[in-house]
Amino acid sequence: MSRFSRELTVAGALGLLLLILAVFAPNFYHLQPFISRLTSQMPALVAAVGIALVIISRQIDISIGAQLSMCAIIASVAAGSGLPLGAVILTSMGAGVLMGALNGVLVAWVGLPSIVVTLATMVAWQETLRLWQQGRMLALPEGIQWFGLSQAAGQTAVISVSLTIVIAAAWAMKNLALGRFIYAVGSDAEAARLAGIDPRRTTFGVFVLMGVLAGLAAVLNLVQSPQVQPNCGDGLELKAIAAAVVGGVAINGGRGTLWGVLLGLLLLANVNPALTHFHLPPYWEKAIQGLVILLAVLADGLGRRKRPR
Amino acid sequence: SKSESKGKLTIALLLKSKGNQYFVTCEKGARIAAAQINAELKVDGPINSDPAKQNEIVENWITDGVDVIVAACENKDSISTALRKARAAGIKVVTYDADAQPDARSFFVNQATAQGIGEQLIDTAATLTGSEGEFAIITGTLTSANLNEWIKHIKARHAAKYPNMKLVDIKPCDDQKDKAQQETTNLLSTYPDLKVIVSVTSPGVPGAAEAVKQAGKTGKVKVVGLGLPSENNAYVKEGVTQGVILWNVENLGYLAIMAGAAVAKGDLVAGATEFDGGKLGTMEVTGDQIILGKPVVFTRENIDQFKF
Amino acid sequence: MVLLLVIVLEVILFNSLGRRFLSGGNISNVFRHSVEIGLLALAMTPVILTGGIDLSVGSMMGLSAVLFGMMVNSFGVDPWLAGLAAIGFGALGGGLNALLITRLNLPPLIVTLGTFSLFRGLAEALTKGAESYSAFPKSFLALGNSDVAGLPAQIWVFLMVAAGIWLLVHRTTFGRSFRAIGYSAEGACYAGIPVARNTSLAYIIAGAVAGLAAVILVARLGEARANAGIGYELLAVTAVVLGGVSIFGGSGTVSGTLLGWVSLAMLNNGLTRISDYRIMDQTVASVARELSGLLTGLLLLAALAIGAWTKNLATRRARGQSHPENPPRSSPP
Amino acid sequence: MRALKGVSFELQPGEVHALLGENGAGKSTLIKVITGAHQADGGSLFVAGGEVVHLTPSKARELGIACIYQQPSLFPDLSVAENIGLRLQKTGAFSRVRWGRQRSRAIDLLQRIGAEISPDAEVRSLSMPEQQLVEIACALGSGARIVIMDEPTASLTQKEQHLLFKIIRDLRQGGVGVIYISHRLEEILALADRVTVLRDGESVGTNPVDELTESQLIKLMVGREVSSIYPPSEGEPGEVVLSLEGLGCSASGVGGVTMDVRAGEIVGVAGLIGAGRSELARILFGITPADTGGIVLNGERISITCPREAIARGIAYVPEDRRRHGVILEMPSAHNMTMASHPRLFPGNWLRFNAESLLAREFIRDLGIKASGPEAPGGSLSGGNQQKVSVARWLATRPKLLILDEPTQGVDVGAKSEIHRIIRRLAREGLAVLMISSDLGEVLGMSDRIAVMRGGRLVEWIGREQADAHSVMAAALGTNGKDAA
Ligand SMILES: Nc1ncnc2c1ncn2[C@@H]1O[C@H](COP(=O)(O)OP(=O)(O)OP(=O)(O)O)[C@@H](O)[C@H]1O
Ligand SMILES: Nc1ncnc2c1ncn2[C@@H]1O[C@H](COP(=O)(O)OP(=O)(O)OP(=O)(O)O)[C@@H](O)[C@H]1O
Ligand SMILES: [Mg+2]
Ligand SMILES: [Mg+2]
Repeated sequence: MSRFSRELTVAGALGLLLLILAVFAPNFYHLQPFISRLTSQMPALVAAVGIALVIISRQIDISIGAQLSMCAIIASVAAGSGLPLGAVILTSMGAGVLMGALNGVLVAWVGLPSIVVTLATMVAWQETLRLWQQGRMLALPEGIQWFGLSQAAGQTAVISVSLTIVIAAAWAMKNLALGRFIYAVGSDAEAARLAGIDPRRTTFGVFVLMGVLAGLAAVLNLVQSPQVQPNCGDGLELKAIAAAVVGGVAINGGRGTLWGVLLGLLLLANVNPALTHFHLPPYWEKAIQGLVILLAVLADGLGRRKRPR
Repeated sequence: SKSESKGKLTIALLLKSKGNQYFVTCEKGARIAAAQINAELKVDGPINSDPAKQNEIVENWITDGVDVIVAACENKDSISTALRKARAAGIKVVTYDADAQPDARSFFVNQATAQGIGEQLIDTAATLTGSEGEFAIITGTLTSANLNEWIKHIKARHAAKYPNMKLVDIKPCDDQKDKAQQETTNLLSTYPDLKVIVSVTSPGVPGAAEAVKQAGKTGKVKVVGLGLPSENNAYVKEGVTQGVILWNVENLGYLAIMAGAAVAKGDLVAGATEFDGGKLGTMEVTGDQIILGKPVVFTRENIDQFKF
Repeated sequence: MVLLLVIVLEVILFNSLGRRFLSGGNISNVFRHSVEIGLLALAMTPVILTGGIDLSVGSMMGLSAVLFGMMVNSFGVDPWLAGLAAIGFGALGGGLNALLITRLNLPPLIVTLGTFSLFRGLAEALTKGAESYSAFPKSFLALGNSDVAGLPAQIWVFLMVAAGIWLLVHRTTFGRSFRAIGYSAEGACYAGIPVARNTSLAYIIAGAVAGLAAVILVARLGEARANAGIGYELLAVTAVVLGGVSIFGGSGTVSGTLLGWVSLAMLNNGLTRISDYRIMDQTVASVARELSGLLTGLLLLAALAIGAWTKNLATRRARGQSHPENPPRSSPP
Repeated sequence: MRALKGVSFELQPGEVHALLGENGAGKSTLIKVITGAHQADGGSLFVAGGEVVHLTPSKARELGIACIYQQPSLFPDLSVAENIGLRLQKTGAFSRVRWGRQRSRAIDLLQRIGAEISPDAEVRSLSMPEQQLVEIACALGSGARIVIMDEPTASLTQKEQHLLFKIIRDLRQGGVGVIYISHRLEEILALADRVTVLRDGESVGTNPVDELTESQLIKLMVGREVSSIYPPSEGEPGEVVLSLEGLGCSASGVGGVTMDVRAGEIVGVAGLIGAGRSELARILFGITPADTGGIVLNGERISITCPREAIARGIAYVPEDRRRHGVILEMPSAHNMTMASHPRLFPGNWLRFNAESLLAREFIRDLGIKASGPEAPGGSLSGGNQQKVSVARWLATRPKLLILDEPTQGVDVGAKSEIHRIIRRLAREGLAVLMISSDLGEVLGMSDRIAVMRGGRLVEWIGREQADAHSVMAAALGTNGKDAA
């Protein structure tokens, strides 16, 4: 179906990449590194789900990397003070809710442009962290890594939690009225208002949800090693936004699926390992990532041009 | 000079980056020294990777009229431009940790030469692997000047002394531990015969160690690198990381200030062969360099003694 | 105007708290060190007026710097000639953005996010990440480090660019059309304004000025490296938005951008001025620089909130309906 | 900024109540107040005897009010079925979307109104009339007690119109109250039970339709005899300025348009909405590319690819959508007025503020624009004055051919005749005018000749002497025996 052309294109590109890897670099598929690689992408995936919702509702949030760092550090301080795992997770998500709500209030109720609001909050959180932690790597207490399980079980848990979130969010976006509200608001806020949907509440809710997911992503990142660095979320925003857009989420809102986001993230996340496996020099990495983003939107732009308006 | 008229020496300590544990420790040593000689200490450094920031800070100090600038240089050539200006303005300049161009400072407090660091790293790696097999390097960012300098010396020593070792890849981790972990995972699966991973950046060491541990290759793939003992303690004890190499960072900061003060007071002038390094005793001066001493290799046995 | 007040407050505050804030040397430093960001902010102003954004300018600086260094060091090109070429490369990069944005109707945010990565990546690839270029003649380095008629040499270049952009935005039909496009691209098209051409012009200028900023940065640092200008795009956007230019396009002035830039530059410098003060035996030194980012964020939000507060009413009234964050989505045919 | 001053109005169950009034009389605003889209600032609203305060769109829906807005307000990115679903849902945020049921309901509704639209089609791919049909489907499906239709037949063909009328009669049978807005008097006479006339935001009276004739309706609406407000035509037309030879664009369904327009002549273009008149103007102005036929301007065969080129050739186009295309609401009136004449007024691209302000002041004086000054933003003016600014913009280009698209849309009575006088004066001064209008009286009163379009073709020419409401409407509808639709 033409509606899902982008998802199919990305799936095709991902399939091709995986196929080439299978032929020329079968090592890529060794179970343990494969699982580890997948696990390490899960926090970005969860964040990308959140950012996809934000973009579908016709906003943007570039503070998510800083939010993740902040949540991770707050959570590890909480863990360091002896809180049990469950409470640590809740702390992280709670911090995310507060930061998301701040963005949400400023965007939805005060009416400031989201790109500027989140730019400001991004800087604010980053600087707060630097001031607070001075770049110290924080050691986590026992029982946090892999949720206190074995490595295999922990990895399974991280992957299944993340995939559950993708599936649940995809399901909700498709099948719950709330999901359709987000599409409706992103598609035309005034029409949404006339149809009895409150665009401001929806926008606010999306930012809060983004915060929750950032908090969760922080936990999923936290459990993968025994220490946490205060800059652990740096660059996440670009990665997640690129994944969403490459996966077919329209930057003007109203369009896109979380399946596309999943595929987009896997595609972009595998470019780098693939370069390693193809023995390409690392200094081409950024240029190729940029090209992949441009090619993806280029394909979209050309396709749009052919269609009658 | 100015210092006499004011009575109290003002020393400015330039860090490569603020909010970085390594330099936080340096600063600690520097404060001890400043308190000891009753000098006023200003500390500043960039908080992001903007290569122009260090120059800006130095030029601010020039207008402030400090007596001495003690600088760790991120970009050798750029910072030299600013340091030369400082010298022209009558400010004494001493570098530490990473040097500037020789004409931009009077002395360099060297924790170990770039060559020494590079060679120490590959020598340790070679010892661990019997001088053969594949190795890979984790670096900070591709554009970081002094990391590249160290890598250059690793490569030179490798070519000269270890023909049976093979450098398979160099990966940047953007000074993020998590990224180092991911890159190491990729390296491990791309090069199944990899024998050792060398990290020239401190977040890279625990990152690489965690990846090796998760891959179940503890002991089979060795990890060595420049790093802080506190961040690597657990891995060293578990036997994942074999060699963490670092000088005594606190002493480096301490000595840098002592050298700066000595230059300002005229106790340390060109041609000197030794000077009073305070609690470190009399330090030897070789040409225009003051060597802190050999780097420490932190091992399971001694790592608990170092608290930074 | 709010920003003038902010600047006055900054001067008073920093001059009383810090040392020698108002000394000639320091004021000249404030400007010398922020010229590059000021240039990018100037160049970003027309782009934002058209309702777009250019995130690639910082990366373009990196690429231009590398190309410039390469030309001078590896091919022995005269630095002034190479400087012109670097500006040309910048314009070319801006042209690529413009092409994708106007011909294919792609959103500027995503296009320039892609080129943000692409340009920086090319700069790294060209230098293999590691190489840098530092053999520049003294006469060229003087552009970055000497004073001319009592002001830093590069300030004169900056003033010329500022005058040029000011003329462009406020005194030519191009500036008029940037606003029209920013308010309503479709409406501008119906009025016979060459929307694609003029939008392209804004991006090409942005690229060219980024190239110029790279040359000036190299002249100041004496070194060209792939990491030149990292993160400058956000600082430039911040200055522009702080200066009251609407991120949705249409309204804003070059003088606003300049004020936004000055207040940011002073904040940045002033906070380090007070760094040698002690509060209750605790040195503030390690705190000051971190505070600058935090305060920048707060300043931005406060300025915007005040702006939105006073302006929202007016625009709501003018538009009569719909939310300000929901501009008409259709683009010109 | 008062669109409505005092409107008293009541709707009985089982009644079709027509709202009538000139463009800009406040009908749409009234219904937006009734549906909660706008907040009323005075008066009260009773539904089924109970007073309603703080009406919001969702509250209105709960009260059983459904509406077809004049401008379709659909979600362009979503499918037809989903658009209908979202408009009909009365559910909380966490309830399930039943895609199957939603889709079959959409199919059912679309069938009832005879629309051949796939429920899975994306709304952005639909044409204007198709979107109108989707709006109608939304309103019908809601099971509302009050259904409001704001010009629902604006872009419909006869077939759908008849089905719609049948549905409206069914609704009336079922006790639903229908508010029906249309500029087509014959529809109102055929369909409505009572009619309320709005004039400049006030209701001037409610009458049973049986007691009224068409001319009485017009008189009620306008407040005077229609014919008296049009300035007379005078003098002989001059040279042919524009001639079209089989011009068309297949993508937009306009084809084979052949016509001549002479200097000093006003050619009226009549037709139903959707007949392709605006599209023809857009082709002439270079917004839509032509793919067949040719344009000859002042004896020279030309092709026009963009508005800039059209302007350079001396063509001016006052677009129909004033708020989107005619005026940039945020910009000062003076800037709006000079916007299309940059190359002429500002040689070398340098702005000349004195020249600009002089020109703006001249137009403000000549056209009687009520504005606080040349700096007043376009959006701060009343609709009629905005329209004058839009006209001024194009007169400033000193055109040879002026295309007016609904020139008096949303313009109050006084301003309307003022614009008419200006148009006539310009024609007298030798301008060729192509005037597209849906206002029959305007077409009849102003035109020297009338071209009638239907389905994208020019179907008939009517001279000034033969022109009357009947002949033009008949040609527009295609019901005079020649071409039974
Ligand atoms: N958002 C708005 N802001 C300011 N004025 C408005 C707005 N919308 C409409 N108006 C003005 O209010 C008056 C009434 O407009 P309205 O749309 O209700 O007229 P109408 O009777 O529906 O006309 P039409 O027959 O053209 O649909 C007009 O003069 C119009 O210019
Ligand atoms: N957005 C659109 N997408 C597809 N087709 C369209 C669109 N807008 C108009 N059309 C088609 O073009 C034809 C001509 O429309 P146009 O607006 O030119 O009619 P018109 O006679 O000028 O009506 P009006 O009085 O509303 O201006 C319509 O029949 C319609 O089918
Ligand atoms: Mg209306
Ligand atoms: Mg029309």
